[in-house]
This record gives sequence, structure tokens and C-alpha cells, in this order.
Amino acid sequence: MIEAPDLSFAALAPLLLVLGAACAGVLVEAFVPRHVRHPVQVALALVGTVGALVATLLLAGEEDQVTAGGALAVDGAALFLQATIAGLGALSILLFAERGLDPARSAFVTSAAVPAGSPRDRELMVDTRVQTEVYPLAGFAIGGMMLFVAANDLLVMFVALEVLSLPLYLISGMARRRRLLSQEAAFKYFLLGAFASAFFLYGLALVYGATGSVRLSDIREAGVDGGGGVLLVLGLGLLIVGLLFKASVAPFHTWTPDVYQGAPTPVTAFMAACTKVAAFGAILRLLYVAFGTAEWTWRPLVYAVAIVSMVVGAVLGLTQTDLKRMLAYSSVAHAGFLLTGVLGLGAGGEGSGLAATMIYLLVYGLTTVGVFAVLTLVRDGDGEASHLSQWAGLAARSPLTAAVMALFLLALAGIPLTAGFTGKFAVFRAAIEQGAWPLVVVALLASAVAAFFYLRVIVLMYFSEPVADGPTVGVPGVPTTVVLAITATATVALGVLPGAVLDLAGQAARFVG
Amino acid sequence: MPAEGLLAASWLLIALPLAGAAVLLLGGRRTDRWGHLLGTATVVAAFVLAVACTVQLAGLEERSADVELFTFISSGQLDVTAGLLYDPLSAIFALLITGVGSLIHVYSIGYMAHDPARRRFFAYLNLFVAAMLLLVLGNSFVALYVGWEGVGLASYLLIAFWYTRPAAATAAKKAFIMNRVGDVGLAIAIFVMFAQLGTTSYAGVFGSVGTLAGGTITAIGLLLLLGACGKSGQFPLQAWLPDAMEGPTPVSALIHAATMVTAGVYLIARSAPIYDLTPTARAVVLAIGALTLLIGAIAGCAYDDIKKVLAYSTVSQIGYMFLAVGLGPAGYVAGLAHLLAHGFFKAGLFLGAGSVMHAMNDGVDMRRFGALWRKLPVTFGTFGLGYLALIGFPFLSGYFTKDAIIEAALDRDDVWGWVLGGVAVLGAGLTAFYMTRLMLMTFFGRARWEDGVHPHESPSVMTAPMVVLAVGSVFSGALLVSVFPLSGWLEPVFGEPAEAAHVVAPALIGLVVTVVMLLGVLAAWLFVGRREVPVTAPARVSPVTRAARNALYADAVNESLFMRPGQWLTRALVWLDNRGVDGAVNGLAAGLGGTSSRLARTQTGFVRSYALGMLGGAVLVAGALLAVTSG
Amino acid sequence: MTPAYYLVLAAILFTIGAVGVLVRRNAIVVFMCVELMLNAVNLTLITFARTTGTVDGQIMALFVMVVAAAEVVVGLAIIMSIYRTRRSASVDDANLLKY
Amino acid sequence: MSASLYLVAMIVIPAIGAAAVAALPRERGLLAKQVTLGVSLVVLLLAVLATAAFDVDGDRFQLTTSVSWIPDFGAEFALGVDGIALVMLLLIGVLVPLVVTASWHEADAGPRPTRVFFAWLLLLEAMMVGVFVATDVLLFYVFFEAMLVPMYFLIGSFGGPRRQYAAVKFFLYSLVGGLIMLAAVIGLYVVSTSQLGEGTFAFDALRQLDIDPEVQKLLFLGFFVAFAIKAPLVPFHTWLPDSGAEAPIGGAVLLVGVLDKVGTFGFLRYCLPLFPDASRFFAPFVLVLAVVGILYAALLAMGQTDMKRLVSYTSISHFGFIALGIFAFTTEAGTGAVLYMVNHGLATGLLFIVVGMLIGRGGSRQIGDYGGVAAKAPLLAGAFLVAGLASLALPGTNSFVSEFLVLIGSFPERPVFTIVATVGIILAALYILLMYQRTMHGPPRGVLLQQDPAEPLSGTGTGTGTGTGTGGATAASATATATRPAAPGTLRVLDLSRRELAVVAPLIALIIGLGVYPQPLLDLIEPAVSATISDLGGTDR
Repeated sequence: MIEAPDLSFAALAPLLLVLGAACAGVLVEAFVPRHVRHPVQVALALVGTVGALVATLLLAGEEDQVTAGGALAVDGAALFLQATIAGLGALSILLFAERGLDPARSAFVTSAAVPAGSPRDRELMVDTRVQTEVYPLAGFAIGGMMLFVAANDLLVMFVALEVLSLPLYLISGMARRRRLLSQEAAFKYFLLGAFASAFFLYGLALVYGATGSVRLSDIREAGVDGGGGVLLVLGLGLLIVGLLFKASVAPFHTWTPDVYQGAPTPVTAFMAACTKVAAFGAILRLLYVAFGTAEWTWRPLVYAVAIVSMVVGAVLGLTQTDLKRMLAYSSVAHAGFLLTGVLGLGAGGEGSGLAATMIYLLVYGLTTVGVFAVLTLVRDGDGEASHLSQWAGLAARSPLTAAVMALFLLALAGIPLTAGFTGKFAVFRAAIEQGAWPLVVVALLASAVAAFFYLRVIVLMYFSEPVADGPTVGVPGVPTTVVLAITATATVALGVLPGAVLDLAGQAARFVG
Repeated sequence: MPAEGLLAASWLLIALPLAGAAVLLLGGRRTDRWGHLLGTATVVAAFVLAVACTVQLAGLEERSADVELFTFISSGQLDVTAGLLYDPLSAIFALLITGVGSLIHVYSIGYMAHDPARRRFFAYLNLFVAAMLLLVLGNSFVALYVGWEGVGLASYLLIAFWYTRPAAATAAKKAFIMNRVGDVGLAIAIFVMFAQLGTTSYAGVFGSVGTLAGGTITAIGLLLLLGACGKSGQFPLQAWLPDAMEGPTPVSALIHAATMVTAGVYLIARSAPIYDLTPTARAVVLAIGALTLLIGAIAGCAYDDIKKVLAYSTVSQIGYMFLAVGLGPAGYVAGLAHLLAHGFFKAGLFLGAGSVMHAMNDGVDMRRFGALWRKLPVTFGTFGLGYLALIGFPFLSGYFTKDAIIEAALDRDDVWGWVLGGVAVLGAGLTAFYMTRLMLMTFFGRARWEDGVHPHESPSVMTAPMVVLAVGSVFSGALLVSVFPLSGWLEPVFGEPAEAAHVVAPALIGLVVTVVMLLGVLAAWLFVGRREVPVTAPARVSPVTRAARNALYADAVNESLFMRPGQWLTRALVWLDNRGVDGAVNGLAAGLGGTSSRLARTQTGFVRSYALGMLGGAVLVAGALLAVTSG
Repeated sequence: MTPAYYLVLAAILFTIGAVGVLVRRNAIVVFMCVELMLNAVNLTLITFARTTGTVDGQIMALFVMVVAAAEVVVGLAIIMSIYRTRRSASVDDANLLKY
Repeated sequence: MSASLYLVAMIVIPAIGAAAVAALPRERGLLAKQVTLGVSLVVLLLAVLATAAFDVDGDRFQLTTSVSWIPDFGAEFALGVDGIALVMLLLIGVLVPLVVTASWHEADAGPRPTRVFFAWLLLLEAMMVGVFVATDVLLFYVFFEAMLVPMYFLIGSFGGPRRQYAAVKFFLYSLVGGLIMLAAVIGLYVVSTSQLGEGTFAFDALRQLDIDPEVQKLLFLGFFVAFAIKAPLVPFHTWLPDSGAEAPIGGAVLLVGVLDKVGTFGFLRYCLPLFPDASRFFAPFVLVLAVVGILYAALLAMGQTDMKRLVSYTSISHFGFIALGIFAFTTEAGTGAVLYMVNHGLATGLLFIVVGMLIGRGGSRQIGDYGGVAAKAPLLAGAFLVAGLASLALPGTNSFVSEFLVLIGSFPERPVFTIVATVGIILAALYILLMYQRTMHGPPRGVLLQQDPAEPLSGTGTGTGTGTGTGGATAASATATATRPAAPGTLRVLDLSRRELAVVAPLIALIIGLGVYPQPLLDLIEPAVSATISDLGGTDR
């Protein structure tokens, strides 16, 4: 006779909402007639994500708990990150739902199964039928991410990892334009992702072998009384590798540029923003809940990886000519900055590192979604005009677009009075509090280098003369407009008066288990 | 003691010409019609006021009056009050400046009559007078410095008055720069005074200078001397003065003969309490005076440009004054007397030269003059008197003042005394030579005029001042030395004149000097007067002459020592800044770019190489962790 | 016989899989190598389940299988689509995206 | 309006004005100019009112406002002025309206809308005010960095041919400095956390900290590098000639006139009081940089052929004097240095404006393209001369007072450095007079000569009509022989217009007025400076 594990449905509500909506979406695909499918799917997905957001906010008051038989830790950090993911997810869904920009009314291929370039594909090119599987898929991915950051148990973490990854592999291959690139992106992402999760899994196994459990708290106990030794350390190493891959930290970043460039831009936005949040949520939890007491083992490692990531991202970004690719490298650099925040969390979790990292994730996510949203507006014959040269003199043609873009770029560069500065300041402060000032100096120099390529875009948009037959700036439909409005407003608000959100993060910054 | 009555209003001396300058400069073309009259009026008014002030000053028992105006700069320890000191020394200078100034203003009315920019000219002249008066009336070294640079500016503006001529513009710049070199010395001297004594006012400095170490005093003395040399065209900073003749002739008369260039003498005389404590500095003053005296005289012998000759004569005469003030108490009065006399006759000579040029369509080459005495009687007369006064013809002013200097030199009663005295006498001979040469080439001999030149006497507005100055140059010497002895007037400043122990009888000295002078005249007659003066200067001449023509290569030295190296240095630094400093930064940027594109090559696009990278990374991570944990 | 042998074997299998990913060109084979790695992990898990005397490991192995199956579905779909477009399953042909 | 709100208003009003101007329709360029001018005049009025409300013998910081801003970081929106900041506010208040007037037609020619130029100008003014009145270090930093953005766009959008390069260079240089400073700012915060329990950025609180000397050195360097790049001191200077040369005149004036003063202001406000030991430790090195900079930049200025570059280099030389005055650690020198900041803003501002007017007529920045301008444009030449004389610190102009104070104040402490620096005044005379002679003196020649069909000259009409070629010839021959100048009539250049006079006249008046009677400003400045010096000595136990 087995007693049923305790399940606090309240605490699970956000997850259930998102995943439920995703499942419902599958049914919709099956039963709802095609012509109404798109609105229904969008509505469903939004209900799921926004509902989840609201649910997390309602839960914010509750005290932390470990539920689902200890598999899930619903604590402040988890809720904050879940809220972030849900919110950014909702914004991404809106980007998916944009139908005003592409002449064929959608950024996604009508039928992914049809070979690219085949006659049938060419027919479908101009067909205005839209494909709606992306919404449930995205829903599952979001659910996986939210599960990821709440996982209190390596196995759940692994399952969540796969749940979030598999849909991403698929939807990154579903671009309507430039399908070859899109498919290649999906292909690379999938192979490398599987490779990485194999490492994660092997790490899991070793840790299990070393400690006899995969429960984070148990691992910590085992770590405290020095059980495991080599096995435990190796396991830790492999787990970290798996997570750093998802967080696209150098040297595990190699997939990032290719996938970001190839995937449909809304999906890139989704990946760049949400996956980062989820991955770092998991990293924080793993390092501080499971290995918090043995932090002296991994601190030097993270230190080194952070430097490598910042330098590689900043330097490689310098010579990129494709905007999406450039932003990919910038995300690698930002992963490095985030790691400085991770280091800002002292032994036993004191220090402001957790709050700082969460703020940075929120800020970075918003800005990234925004910047990719702008990217979707500037188009030429076949899809987004993402080559830098095409952006020359954009300010003259469309001042507003250029202004918003400039705002996001300045935020990414971390200029004061934008959200980016708040985030940078928070993580650097946390790191210096832990005495990691050399790392911070490196980070600052790296961000100076990175600033150069952000500036280059501004220079092109504002100070260069417009190119002949340049791209057209599409008029965004309601969804994109909403996204841009929200992200831009948030970028400014979080830059000028971040007090409230900082408080929120400060209160939420705690782990259980 | 604080001033009452007119003396309290002595600031008007400066304010009047300054106001004139302001009105003329800001008034613009509106004031063209009467501008010159206003300009002259202000200076004449200043002269009247100066006379009145001096009279009142003579009445006071301890002849000195302070005029506190306002706090100029006050911060921390430093407290500079803008104030005037009206004492016998500043009084004689005020009289000289305003008096000669007035005459030259009047003269200029005629001389500049046809110049479209006459108003501007008078504005600058007024500006000069104001600055010069500030220089001599100021009651602190800072005030002096302000006036010092002010006259520098005025001189710059006036030399470059005809700025469309590159020569004029360049000469003006040269004058300003070389003066600035001197000013640095003056400025640092002031810094030292403040650092050591905490004050810059004459009273404060002279009151406590005795407390300083000898070395410091000497340093101050030498720094002040550097300033004096710059302003007075003394060695090694003499090269700018002859070039300054590019300015209109009245300017040469007022600024570069009578007043501004004597500011150095004023500075040293004013700083007597300092120099009295430092024989070393004083010895340097003597050396410079003697050396410049000769340089000027020698160069004067070779030039054919009438104004250049007079300019070098000025250099040489100021050399006399330096020599005099370098002698200390014995020489101050003599030097100042010579200064005043020189103010008269040299101004007169320049105005005469101006009148000649006026007659000769602005030609300055004496080889194209000759036989002008009949055409320009008044000019010839006044010029001749000035000439006699300058060469020290018995019982004209130069005779008295120059002899007094030589006496003072000999009265040292040591080897140096004899050397200096000898130099002075030799200088007198040279002076006689080049001035006689000038006279002969200009007024006598055959007319060698260029075609289309029809000499005519200048208008009376020009000749009148010349007459006045001529009279002054005849009598001033006698007046200053014997009738109203300057020594008595200046007693409050330099103290009781020591009873001179006449090593050599003054009469004998007078005789010797006169003989030497006559020899000079004779030589000039032999070289120039007897023969026909070639219209173009003979090319094949003795090295001495060539050296003299090049003013003993002063410009060459400056050029090779300062200008050229400076230009090289500048070019080198420009290169360094662009290639080196800026290049380093741009190089860094380029380096980053190169690294970037090279690193980008590792992003091959092949999944398998990515996987390899990840595997390598994983191995590194695991290895690192193991390394850390295993110690 | 001690569990060490199983662990070593699993480690060897894992390495073989990893190396396979690096050396093989055919996408299917590369994917199989990944599966091999997963199964090596399964072996490890089960071994540890024995050593620790719990069943967790075996349950986890089941989880892994399920996940692997899901991965196969997704993976094959992607590989198929790209194969049908390019008429080639070589991983090296897909390198339009680089630098 | 209560006095304490003056400062807030001085930030808010121009900011709002900027938004308003930016929101105007494209064709309302004139209205944009008028609004900008009006707003900047309001700011000037506020600055004057603030000065009136300032009590010289009162507390160190007055007109203070403080609102909690980011409690989580312990940052406050705290404003306040001491004498130093106050005179800088006055400088801003005076310069901006003049710059607006001087740039009246600056943006009309270009492809970009006029209103944008003036909107950026106003935003820049708001940021500049903020940076001087902030008494919270984080707030200061925020303004310090945010200030870059408007200037970046001013240079990049309205600058000269190489504006892109210049803009990016300007931005990156300042950004690098700022980021290094950010590390120090955070470090300071952490120190305050450890000493005061909870972290703060309040300047007065931070001044009380007793920081370990070694830490001080690190933090000092963090701040110093940022300020040395801004100021700029050699060898961090190479961005300025490019920016100064490429920026539009208005931008250039505010760049060297005010923006760069933030560097020297920072030395005085932050480096010295917060890190006294480190300041004393590093003073010799800074002084070497300063003195080397004076001579080095002066020589470089002589080597320039581009007038705007030349003026930029002269500024670098002058910043050397300011740094010398600050790091001599005497009240006289410090007061002189602050006064120098103001005077340099006026003098170099005028120089830039006049050079800009000349360039506006000739269309070229090369000195060699001009000559004999004085003959046709006496007012322009006169203004140029006054500006130049002020720049070479001639007595009677304001710069003399400050330079004299700096030198005489530094001499007792640092005689050798001072003597070397004093040599700089010769070089100053050289570079100014060389430029003046080449452009204004000599026979008429260059792009303004009529016979070469120069491109249509912006804002200028045509000179006198006939026989120009022969005129030039006669002029040349005349200069060869006669000693009277030939009537120069061969340049086509109009003298200053009424608008231009309205710009130049106030500056000249200020230059001469402050040259004769500087005491009022000195009275404002001195208490703050001596307080700073005592901070420096106060911790000397």
C-alpha cells in the first residue's frame, strides 16, 4: 500500500495552467476547423501563459514549500523566475501570432513536412493558410521551462530539460522563409542538444551513484559529510556542462549563433529570452541548493567560464554582419555577465547575487524580446532584412523604429537610465560584495567592447545615408505593437525607477530544500 | 601715505586714454571724423593732470602717494589690490609718457591723415598710453605685470597696424613672443616673491626683501632682469626691436624709442631695493648693458634703412641706461636722466625720419635720399639738433647725461669701472659714426631720389611737435643734471645721492668723450661724406660689415637655436600623437577586430566540430573540478 | 563480480558514443551514437541502483527510455525533413550557417 | 518656487523642453529654435536665482533636495550645490543660449530635421546640469554616462565629414572611462556597506568614510581614469581633437566648454575629498601628466592645420593648467582652477564660435585656406583677437586671473612643475598668434578670394564686385614695394551679422569684465575649495 505523494495544486497551478493549455491546444489541432484554429490557439496559449503569470503573482505571498513528493520546490526564486518565463513566453506568443508583417500572413511554414524548394513548397509559400502547431509546442516548452526552474530533483530537472528542448528543436525549424537555414538550425540544435543532455544525464547518474539520491537536499547533505568524492565532483561537472549548454555559455555556445540566425525570428526571441531564464534558474538552484556548501569546488570554474564567455561573446560580436548572429554573440557575452551575478551569491546563499541575477534575467529577457521584435519589422523580398548593411539610414526612413531599436541597443550596452544598467549594476555589485572585483573589471571592459557593436548599429541607422532599394519597414499589427510597447516601456521604467521590482526580487530571492 | 586731492584722482591718468580707446574701438566708423581729435585730447588731458599731480606731489613732504582702488584678486593668502603709487619715479615717467605721447599724437594727426584706418590707429595709441601708465603707476608687481603685457599688446597691434603686409604681421608676432619670453621671467619672479614673502605689492616686497636668503634675492633679480631685457630689447632678446620698425613711424617714436622700451630700465630702477642686495644680479645687468650697447652701435653702422639705424641706436642707448642702473645708487639717477633726454631726442629723430619718409613717398632707404636739407629745412633743423644731442655734442642733453653715466662707471674705481667706462666711451664714438653717416646720407651729398619723388616739407601739425622735441633735446640734459637736479627729485626713491668721489675729473671725461665723438664724426665723413654713395649697397664688403649688416647674426642664432628645433619638435610630436598615442588606441581596436575574425573561423558551421568543442569543454570542466577538489 | 566492471563498461560505452558523434558523418548514425550514450547512462543507473540497494535507479532508467523515445521521434522528424530537402543525411553538408 | 526647487527645475525644464521640441512637426523648425532659446534663457534665469539664493557663508551644500530613488541600492535623487557647482551652472546657463543663437542655422543645411538638433541640445543641457548638482554618487554616475548620449547624437548626426568615427570614438572613450569608474563606484558602495552597516551613495556620508589606503588607491584610480579621459589629460586625450573638429560648433563649444569640465570637477569633488591619502600619493604622477600635457598639447596645437583641431589642442593644454591647480592642493591654486574652468568655457567657447563663423563663411577648416580676413571683416577679426588673447591669458582678460592664480598658488607647493608650466604661456602666445596671423593678417587670399568660385557660402552675401583679379595683383605688388597697404577689397566675406554680434558681444563683455573684476566669482568659489582642501588635510592624521 503506497501513500499518495502530497500534491499542492495551488503551488502547481502555474505549471498546470500552461501545460493544460498546451494539451488543449493539441486537441484543438485535432478537432477545431482550420479557419478558426489560429485565433483559438493564440487565445489558448495566451490564457495559459498569462494565467500562469497571474497565478505566480498570486502565489507570491505564500511561504515556500516543497511539494509533489519533494520533486518540486515552489519558493520565491522559483515563482519569480516562473513569472518571468510566463510573461516573456506570453510576449513571444504574441510575436508568433503576428500576421500583419509577412505577406503570407505568418512567420511559420505552412507544412514543415514539405521539402523546401519543392513545387508544393512554392505553392504554399504564397498560401495564406497558417500553421498553428507552434502554439501548443511553445506552450510545452514554456511549461518545461517553468518546471525546470522549480525542479527540486535532478530527474525532474532532466525531464523538464527535455520537455523544454524538444519543442524548441522543432519550432526552430519551421521558418517560412529561408527554410534551408531554418532546418539546418533545427538539425544542429537537436544533435548538439541531445549530445549535451546525454552529458547531463551521465552526470545525474554519477551523482546518484555518489550520494544514493537525486534529491537536491540529499545531495547537499551528502556533500557536507564529504560523501562521494570523485564521483560526485565528476557528476557535478557533467551536470554543469549540460546546463551551461542551455545557457549558451562559452565554450558550450557554439550552437547559439547558428540557431539564432536560422530560426524564425519570433522563435529566436523566445529562445533567447526564456531559455536563458530557465537555464540560469536551474544553474542557480543546482549550484546553491545541491552544491551550495561545496561552492569552493565550483567557484573557480564558474569564474573562468564567465571570463571566457564574456570575452568570446564580446570579441566575436565585433565582426558580425548579420544582426541576429550579432545578437547571438551578445547573448553569449550576457551569459558571462549573468555568471558574475551567480558568483555574487555567497556560501549558503547570502549576498545579493540571487536577486541580482533574477533582475538581470528579467531585464535581459525583456530587452531581447523587444530587440528581436524590432527585427521582425524590417523586411525585404525574402523575410527579415537582418544584414547590417540593410539598416543603413533607417532613422531617416522610419524614425520611430530606429528610436526603439536604439533604446534596446543602449539597454543591452548597459547605458544608465535604461533597464540594462540596472541589471548590470545589480550583478556587478553582488560580485564585488563577494570580492570578485577583478572579474567585474573584466566584465566592464568586455561590456565596453560589446558596446562597440551595439553602437555600430546605431551609427548605421542614424549617421549613415540610406541605401538604395533598402528594406521596407513593415507596419506592425496589434500583437507586435503590444510587445514593443510593453518591452520599451519596461526598458525605460526599469532603468529610471527600478525600485519596486528590485524590492520584489529581493524578497523573492530565496531557495528551499 | 594715502593720496588726497588731485593725486586721489590720478587713476584718471589711466582711465582717460583707456576711455578714449574704448570709444574709438566700439564707436566704429561713426567716430572716424573726430576720432583722432578725441584720441589726442585724452592724452593731452592726461598730461595736464600728470603735471598737476606732480606739482601737488612736490608739495608733499615725503613725496609719495598711494591710491587704493579695489580688490583685484583675493584668495587664500594671496591678496592683490588694484592700486596706484604716485612717487617721484612714477611721476617722471608719467610726465614723459603723457608729454611725449601728446606730441606724437599731434604729429600723428598729420602723419596718418591719409590712412583710412586712422581712427583705429589712435585707439591703439590711447590703449598703449593707458597700459604704459598702468605699468609705471601700479603699486604692485602684479599691476606692473598687467601693464607690462598691456603695452606688449598695444605694441603688437601697432606694429601690425598695416597687417596686410606679411612683414609687419610677422614683426608684430615676433615682438610679442620675445616679450612673452621676458614676461615668463617676470611672472616667475612674482611667484617667488609671493611664495617667500606672501605679498606682491612694492611696499610689502621692499619692506621685507631683506629677510630673504641671498640666493633667492639674486634669483628674483635675474628673473626681473629677464623681463626687463625682453621689454627693452636688450641682449639676448634684442632682435625684435629693429623689426618693430615695420610699424608706422609715430609708433616707433613713442613706443620703440621714448617710452615702452625703457620700461625695463624703470623695472630695474623701481626694484632698486632688491638689486641693492644682490651684487651678482647687478653685475649681470652691467654686463648686459655694456654688451647691448656695443651690439646696437655696431649694427647701427651698417644699415641703410633709416629707421633700422635709429632702432639700433635705441638698442644701444638703452644699453647705456642698463649700464647706468646696473651701477647701483651711483647710476640710477644718471640712467634715468639719460632715459628722459633720450625720450626727447630719439622721439624727435624718429619724427624727423617720419617726416623724411613722408617727403620721400615712404621710402626708407638712405641710399635713395641725399641733399634733403634744402628741401626740408625744418625737418633738417630739428633732426640736426636731435642728432647733436644724441652724439653728445657738448652742452646738449646727450652730452650731460652720457657723461654722467661714464663718470658713474669710472667712479667704481676698479678694473671693471675702467672697462665699462671704456666701453661707454667707445660706444659714444660709434654712435657719432653711425649718426653722422645717417645725416650725411640723408641730408647732404647728391640727390639720389627715385623717379617721381618730389620732397616737400611736412605740414605744421607734424613739424610743431618736432620743434618742441628738438628744444627739449637741446636743454633737457642741462636742466636734469644741473638746473633742477634729478637726483634731488628722486631722493625719496633712491635716497641721498652719495657724494661722488671723482676718480677722474668730469671736465677731463667731457673732453675725452668729445674727442672720441669728433673722431667718430671724422671717420664717418671719411667713409661716407667724401665719396659718392652708391645707390645699391656694395656686395663685396669686409666680414665685419657683413656681420654688422646681419646685426651680429642675432636672428640667425634665434632661428637655428629655437625656431628650427621647435618646428622639428612640433612635427615630431604631431607624428607621435597621430601614430603613437592615437595609433595605439586604433591599433588596439584593429587588433580586437583581427582577433574577432580569426576566432570566428573556429565557428566552422560543422556540427561535429561543435560537438568536439563541447566534449573538450566538458573534459576541461571535469578536469578543472577534479584538480580543485584534489588539492 | 563487482559493480565496478559495469561502471567501467558503461563509461566505455559512453565514450564510444561520444567519439562516434564526433567521427561519423551520417546523421542517423550520429543520432544512434547519442542513443548509445543514453543507454550507457542507463547501465550506470541500474548498476548504482544495485549498489545502493534502491529502485530509484531503475525507475530513472525507465524515464530515460521514455525520454529517449520522445527524442527519437523529434530527431527523426528533423533529420527526415532536412534529408528530403537536401537528399543527403551527411551532417557535414549542413553548414550554411557559420562564422 | 522655493529655492530648493531651482535645481530640480533646471533639470526638468530643459528635459521637458527637449521632448516638446522633438515632438514638433518637421516643418516648424523656426518654432523649435525659439522654444529652445526660450527654455535655455529660463535655465539661465534659474541659475541666477540659485546664485542669489546661495549663501556664501552657509553650509557646504545648499538648495538641497533629496528623494529616495532606488532604496535597494541605497541611492537617492539628491541634489545640491556648492560654490564650485554653482559657477558651473552659471556657465551652462550663459553658454547654452549663446550656443543656440550661434547654431541658429547650423542644422538647416543638413539632411536631418532642425528640431532634432535643438532637442538634443536641450537634453544635453539637462544632463549637464544634473551632473553638476548631483550629490549622490550613483546619480552623478548616471548623469555622467547619460550625458554621452545627446552629445553622441549631436556629433554623429550634425558633425563634419568624419563624424561617425569621431562620435564612436568619443562615446567609447568616455564609456570605457565610465565603466571603470562604475567599478569604483560600486566598490565605494561596498566599503560604505561594511563601515556604515547599510550601503549609501550620499556624498556627505561617503566623505566621512575612513578607507584603507590601499583600497583608496584602487578606487581613486577608478575615478581618476574616467575623469582623466573626460578632462582630458594626456595621454587620454586623442578623442578630443577628433570630436572637437567634427562636432558642430554648438556641440564643440559645450563639449570643451562644459562637458570636459566634468572631469576636472570630478577631480575636485570626488577624487580629493573621498580618497585623500590616494590623492596625495598620486599627486606627483598627476602633476607630471598635467605639466607634460600643457607643453605637449601646446606644441601639437602649433602643428595643426585644422582650426578646430587646433582649438581642441589648446583646450587640452589648458586642462593641464586646471589639473595642475587642483593637484597642487592649495586654496589659491584650487580656486584658480575652478575659475579657470569657467573662464576657459567662456574664452574657448568664444574662440570656437568665432572659428565656426569663419568656417561658415569659407566652408573650410584649414588655416591655409584663409588670409587677410581682418581687412574685410574687422568685427570678426576683433572678436577672434579677443578670444585668442583670452586664450593666451593676457592680463585684462578673465583667463589671466585664473591662470595667474593657478600658477602663483601652485608655486609654493610645486615650484618645479609651476616653472615648467609657466613656459607654456610662451607657447600659448605662439599658437594663437600664428593662427591669427595666418587667417586674419597678410594679403587677402584663400577660399574667400573672389576669383576662385568658392562653393556658395552659408549665411554670407557677396563682397564688392569688380576687377578682383587685378585688385589681387595690385595688392600683391603694393605689399612688395610701398609701406602703406593696398586697399584690400578682394575678399567676398560679410562681417558679423546682428545675430552673430548678439552671440559674440556678451562673451566679450564677460571675458573683459571678469578679467578686471573677478572677485565676486572668487568669493563664491573659495569656501568650497578650501573646504575640499581641508577634507584633504583633515584626514591627514
